[in-house]
Amino acid sequence: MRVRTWIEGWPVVRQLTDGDPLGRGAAAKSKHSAHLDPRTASADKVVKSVCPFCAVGCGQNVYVKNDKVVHIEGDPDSPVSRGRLCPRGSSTLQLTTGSSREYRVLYRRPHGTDWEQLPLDQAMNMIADRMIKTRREGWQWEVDGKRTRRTTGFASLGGATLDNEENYLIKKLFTALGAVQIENQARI
Amino acid sequence: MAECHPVGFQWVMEAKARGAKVIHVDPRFTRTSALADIHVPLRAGTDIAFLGGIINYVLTNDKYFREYVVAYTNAGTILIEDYRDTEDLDGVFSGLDVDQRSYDFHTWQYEGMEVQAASGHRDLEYQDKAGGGNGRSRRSVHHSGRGEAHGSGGVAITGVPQVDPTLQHPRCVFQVLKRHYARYTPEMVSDICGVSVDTFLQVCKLLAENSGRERTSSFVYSVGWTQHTVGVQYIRTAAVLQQLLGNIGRPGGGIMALRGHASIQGSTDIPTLYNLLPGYIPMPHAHSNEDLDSFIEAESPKKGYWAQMRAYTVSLLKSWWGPAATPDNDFCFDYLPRLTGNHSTYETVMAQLAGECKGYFLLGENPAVGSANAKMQRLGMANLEWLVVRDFSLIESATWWKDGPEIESGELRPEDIGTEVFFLPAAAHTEKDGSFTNTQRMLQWHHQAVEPCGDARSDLWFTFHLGRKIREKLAASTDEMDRPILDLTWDYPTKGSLAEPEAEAVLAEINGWDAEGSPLSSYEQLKEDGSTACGCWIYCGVYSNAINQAARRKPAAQQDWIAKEWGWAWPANRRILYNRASADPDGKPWSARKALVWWDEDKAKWTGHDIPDFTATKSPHYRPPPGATGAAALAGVDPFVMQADGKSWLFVPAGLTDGPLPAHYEPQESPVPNLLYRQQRNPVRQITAMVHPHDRFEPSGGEPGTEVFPYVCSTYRIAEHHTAGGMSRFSPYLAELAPEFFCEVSPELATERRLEHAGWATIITARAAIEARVMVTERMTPMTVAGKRLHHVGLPYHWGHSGLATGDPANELAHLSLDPNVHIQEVKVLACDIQPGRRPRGRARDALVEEYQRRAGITERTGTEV
Amino acid sequence: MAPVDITIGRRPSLDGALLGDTDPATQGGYPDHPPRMGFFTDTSVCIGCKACEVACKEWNAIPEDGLLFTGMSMDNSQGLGADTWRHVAFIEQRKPIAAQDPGVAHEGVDVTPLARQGSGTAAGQAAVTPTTPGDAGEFRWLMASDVCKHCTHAACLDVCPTGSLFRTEFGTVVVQEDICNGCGYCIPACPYGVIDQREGDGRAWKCTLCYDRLSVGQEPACAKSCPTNSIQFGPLDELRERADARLARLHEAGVIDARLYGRDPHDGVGGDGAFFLLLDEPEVYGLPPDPVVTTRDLPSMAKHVAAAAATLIGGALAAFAVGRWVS
Amino acid sequence: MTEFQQARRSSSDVTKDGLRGQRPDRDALTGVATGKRAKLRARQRDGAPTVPEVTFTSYYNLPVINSPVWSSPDIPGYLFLGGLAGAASLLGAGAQVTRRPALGRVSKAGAFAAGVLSLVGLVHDLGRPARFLHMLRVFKVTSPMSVGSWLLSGYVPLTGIAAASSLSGRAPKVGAAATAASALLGPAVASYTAALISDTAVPAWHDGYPEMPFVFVGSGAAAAGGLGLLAVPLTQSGPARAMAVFGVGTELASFERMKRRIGMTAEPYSEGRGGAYVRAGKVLSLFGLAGAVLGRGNRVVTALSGAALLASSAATRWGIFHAGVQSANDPKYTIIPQRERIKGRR
Repeated sequence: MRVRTWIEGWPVVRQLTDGDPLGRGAAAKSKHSAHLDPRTASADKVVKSVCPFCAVGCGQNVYVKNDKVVHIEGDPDSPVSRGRLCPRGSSTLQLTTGSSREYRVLYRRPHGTDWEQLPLDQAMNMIADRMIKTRREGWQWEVDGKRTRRTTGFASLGGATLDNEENYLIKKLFTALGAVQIENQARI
Repeated sequence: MAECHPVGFQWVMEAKARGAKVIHVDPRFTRTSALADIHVPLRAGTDIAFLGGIINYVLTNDKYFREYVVAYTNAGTILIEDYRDTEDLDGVFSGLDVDQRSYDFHTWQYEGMEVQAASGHRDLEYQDKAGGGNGRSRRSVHHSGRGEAHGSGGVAITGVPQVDPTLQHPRCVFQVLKRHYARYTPEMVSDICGVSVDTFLQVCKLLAENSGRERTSSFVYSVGWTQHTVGVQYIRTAAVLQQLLGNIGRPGGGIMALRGHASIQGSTDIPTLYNLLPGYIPMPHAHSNEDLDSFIEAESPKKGYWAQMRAYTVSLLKSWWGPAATPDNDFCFDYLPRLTGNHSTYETVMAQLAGECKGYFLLGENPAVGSANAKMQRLGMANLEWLVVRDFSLIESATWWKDGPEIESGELRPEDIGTEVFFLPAAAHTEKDGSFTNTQRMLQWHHQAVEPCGDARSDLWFTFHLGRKIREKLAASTDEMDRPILDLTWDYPTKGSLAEPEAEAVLAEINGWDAEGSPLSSYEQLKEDGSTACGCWIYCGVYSNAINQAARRKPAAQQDWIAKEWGWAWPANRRILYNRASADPDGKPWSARKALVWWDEDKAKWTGHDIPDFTATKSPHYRPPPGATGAAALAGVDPFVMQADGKSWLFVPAGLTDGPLPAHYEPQESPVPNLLYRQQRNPVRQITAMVHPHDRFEPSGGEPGTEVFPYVCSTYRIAEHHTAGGMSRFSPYLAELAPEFFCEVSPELATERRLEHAGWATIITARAAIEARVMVTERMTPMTVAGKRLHHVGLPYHWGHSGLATGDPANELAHLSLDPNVHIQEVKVLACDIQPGRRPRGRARDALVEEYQRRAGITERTGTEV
Repeated sequence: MAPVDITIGRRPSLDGALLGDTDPATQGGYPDHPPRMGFFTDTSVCIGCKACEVACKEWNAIPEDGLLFTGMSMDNSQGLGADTWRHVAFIEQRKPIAAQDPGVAHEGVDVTPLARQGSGTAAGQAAVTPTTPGDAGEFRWLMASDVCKHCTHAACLDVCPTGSLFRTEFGTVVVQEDICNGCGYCIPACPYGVIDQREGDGRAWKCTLCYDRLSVGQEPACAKSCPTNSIQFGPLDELRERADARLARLHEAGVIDARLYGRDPHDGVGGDGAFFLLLDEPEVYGLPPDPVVTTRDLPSMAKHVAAAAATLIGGALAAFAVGRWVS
Repeated sequence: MTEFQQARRSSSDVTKDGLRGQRPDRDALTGVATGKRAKLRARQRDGAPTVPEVTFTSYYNLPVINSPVWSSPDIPGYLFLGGLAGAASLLGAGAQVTRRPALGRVSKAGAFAAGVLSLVGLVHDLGRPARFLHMLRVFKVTSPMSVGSWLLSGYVPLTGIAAASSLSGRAPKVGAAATAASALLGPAVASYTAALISDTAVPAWHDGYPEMPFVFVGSGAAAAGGLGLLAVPLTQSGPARAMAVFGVGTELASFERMKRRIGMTAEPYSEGRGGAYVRAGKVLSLFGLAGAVLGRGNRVVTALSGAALLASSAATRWGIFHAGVQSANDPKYTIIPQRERIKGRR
């Protein structure tokens, strides 16, 4: 039975039986080609998204399979982009899943010459401690006799690549801590 | 646009397919030029002269849209007698205080009225209104600039303006404008900009022909206009022109900013900016005993939608401090830290160098490559106690202590750098929920697709949990200093194994709710009494009916071209701002082929394709009763509802730090003298705070030493990369498309300096020397400026020492002379020299720069003149 | 075992197997097949953004193709190959498009000695990004996205000894990665220089016209990304009609240089499944001006081989005939 | 304003009822809609579009076609050994018929060894050698390599049987049948490789396709004759000597004819590495020919001339191989002949 299947499947035989005597088409089709499964079709779900590069705001469809992003391409429904993406937008899969991404917290101690690893929670605690300390050191109740109620001990830069919700929390938290030097790319 | 916003450019092509003519004005011939009908290469830094020339053409040839100008602009408004124009004072306006490098705008007022600064600047008048204050505090307010506050308009006027509808009064804005631009003749434009008179007139004709009642033209700009010491005035010049041509608020009109980051608009609306609170409410300045009432009194106008500023501010304070914010404690207004001048990112660098600022967060930003004078950025970071970098990859701003240019040169050793560096991997947009606000003010929600891997977390997670930890650590504190953080509402629901905060809960807070906790649907519902909370008043409505409006995705094919049901645009989902102006004063479309919104007499309301940016039931014939305030104070013919007079402003009586009308000034560094005025540069450009040994300026405009830096260089982007490269140089598919830093020069310049195509060149300014591969191309064209040959050196700025595609950052060359309104650096024009071959290594690199400084006779005073 | 069916009626005609206008899918043994699909790349609206290059690589997971600054205008990928299936060419020329005002002025410099063969000068030998000589003040920047042509008569497919290259039901030509043994024959056979061997992998690779996507009714990744619709995907018949109309419109508008390339079903390869609207001679873009499928000459080659074999036999017979005298 | 321009003025309206006339054309017309230069172009629009004549140009002087990835010595060796084997099979069969056992042994063993080695070369050159058997997946008449693979898969075992029988003296009937069969296939083996390289877009190879099989069989005959002269005693090497003379003559004549006919695409056969090999092959073959003819009575001279002929055949194949690569790498060999062809059709 197997031999027969094998022989019938042999493209040379198929050349004779399948109407492709020159062996350039149907007869030469391989198993792989017969069972192509594009990941846009086989994805478990398609998640609606927005391109993270520039501010045009092109729509993206994010294809997910087995809890992994397997492909990202333009969302044809978008009135902004009509499914199209530029080279940067087209590289979003590589941006989000590529090998250049770091997934570990890295720490460089003062005067250190290389990175060390640090557990995330420990890093968060260390950062919180430093913020409290620096904030206090740079605290100014008054400047030139006028109430300022602020700290100039720490600053932040960034936000143009972040979500509105993230910017909101950053501004809210840092302002409540008395920081004024909160800036982002919009100024640059 | 085809370079940096290719997908947006499809609409330019669409317009072209319908017969639009595309004019591209840019020093270099780009991908956009390749498809434009006319490419006009002009000298970098001369756009005001070019646009001013068109204004002059429009005025002298009566090409303006008279009905529009008379009805909707302040053209007829009469100015006080004290006003002196650049015509009278050879390049400066009245009110210039040379010692303080600032203008007093009291002489720029309307006759018989008191005009207050636009929202960002009203504090300047605090002394006048709330009493007290001294010169010093006033200066600090002034220097803070805060031009972003114009993002939502806003101005305060009291009294009734005197208007001459015939536009004949010698002191009316129209006549002042005419006189101001009279000297911007085609010949003068040609001399300054290096554009032939023919080409210039062709542009004038095309633009004028394609504007008016039946036709509209649109302007598109990017940072090519903003990154100048007169950046705000560049855009102002375009605004003046578009008002004259009747191209604002109408379909096919407008001035479009193409912004470079996914949510850079959002990060201005909900600002991670020092001088703003959400919704363009200004951050308060330090004054004696200032309370909420005097803040509102000083900042808020009485007419237009900004009149409700108290409601917006109180609602914001309620959303931040919740129950702790009560009428008795001024809704915790005192919890807001106070400004004492300019605290912009470049001042922060100076504060780092001075040892005042010791901690620094970099949240998806790469200043070691992307900010002006990148070396100063790195030296600032090297003087910190701690630095937190959150990004996808190990960008230059995370690794400068290890392999940065100063390490390479031996100027710094890692062992000597005390900065403690935390690198925290960030989550991608596919790994978190949230909204981006695009360049059209439209919020679009992106849904989380997967959980982030490893230690990668969203910035929402980072900020929330950081705040949570700080609050825990300070929980026992009774220190008054800690009240704001302990009283803060900080109890967002979280989800999943990572305890990710619910982004939609944050969006709901931004949107706001009433006393019962129900989502609000419009900022008109906001109250002054503390019964409503709203995190950003202009975003109010994005969560109306508890529905995430930003997540709406009705396919484009199932709705009209306005696509109102895709995402949500502020304010109130209006897609074209001030669209009342698309109809004539009677409420009828100016033209049957330019109908956007119009007054429906039968239904007695405004209707149309877009959501009217106007009170829906206010008839065109409505006239405000005396003493009316707020929106009711605007008439049915006042389309510019955020303005206190409902008019668009050809002349800006208050709100800009550097003049009521745009005037051409040469850049901070220019080989060319100002041909229009004796005043070489913007007299109030922001410079003094930045004088530093690593930030020397070059001589300009024929001063001795100018010839040492004979070329103009300009930094820009190309299609293959994204900004400072953190999101593109680490991707192989993008890196291979533009693998190395290169400079673009004309064949003429290559011959003059013996530059070899595909070889190396060294570019030198008073700050730095960098090397680049050479692209000799006819796309770079020499120009004749003031009778002399002038060459540009084109510098895409994407590269740094990390990633797959590497090269020197062009921003090493830049200085820190800033626009006084918004503190943006002038990286679009610098004067430089270029020499064949690679740059020296190690200490010799600095020696080369010092040699140039010596030859040009540069001191700490050079270039700092008013 | 079922009887082997070699019914003549199911066989496609052998006429047109090697040349001429024909329906390749029928030739390939698909009696009922969808319409032939292809690309029409209209270079007159290409903005050279390279979205197609990146989208193609993302979808097909193609390796990076080298980090080299070439000096060839904005082209750093140089051409099609195993790791570049869409390639955007950039050509700077002293030629007008039509009435465009390019604004450049290089009156003082004669570029002819700088660029000896015009745009054909190797970038490394040129003193300027190679420019086609012409009038001072004229300038245009051509950009064009090149791709596999999916020829009606595809030499790569004809010469492939393993059947790795095959004709799909859409009339496209695809390499099957599970079959290719890297013999390399297809590579010099292609008259366009499209297919190539991947280093470290050994197999030959090229554009599949996203066969996998087509099979579920999706358009190819490059066409989907293209911001300005320069890359158009669809049934070839429709594309040809559209291209003809477009050409007429451009000619009417004074773009006299516009021409279609690969559109003609009677050309040397029987017409391309992926054809182009160009604004200059094909070779300016790196395309052969008159490509011919090499197997067009195969019958003649076979005859010559047979004659030579016969000659050899004759020679051998003669050798033995005279052999007894010459030893 | 020209009529055309008027027609091109924006026709898209935003009316109260919505957009109207928004797509007069599918795509934008680029570079046509301005005023200043429209007249200049309008003149050129009269009459049918004309395309100006061009001189040779290319895309940055990059090759149009991709160069063969075949490597040396695998593929030139394969060409050489295939020719040697095919012609040697004929000598072997002739030797069998004319009872020249020494010539038979050498030729049959030579054919087998060359056949096997040529297969080794072919397989070694594959990007995925483990997939050699895929060659027999289909039988494609349009692919000389497919036909050749099937041919070699029949031919090489036959030469093996013939050689084994001849060397061992066993199973003479089977050996004779195998000898006859391999002699029938031999000429095809010696000549198909010409079609193999000619059936490409490589200008120097493709353009030479009519003469290439003759060059190849000539070269093969010279090599097989050379092998006989090298390894067979004088008494039995007569046919080999004649074969060598025939081979050299055929090869040189065909080669000359080819070069003269194809014109500029023949340049690589005289230039660079390819040219050097071809010249070496020519010198060696003339040397071999002289030795074969003049050194008839001398075993040493005969052997030397045999070796020279073998070397000349190899050198010629190496030369043809490299010349092909050279012609592929220079765009002018692709573009200029095609341009000429277009001109000829006008």
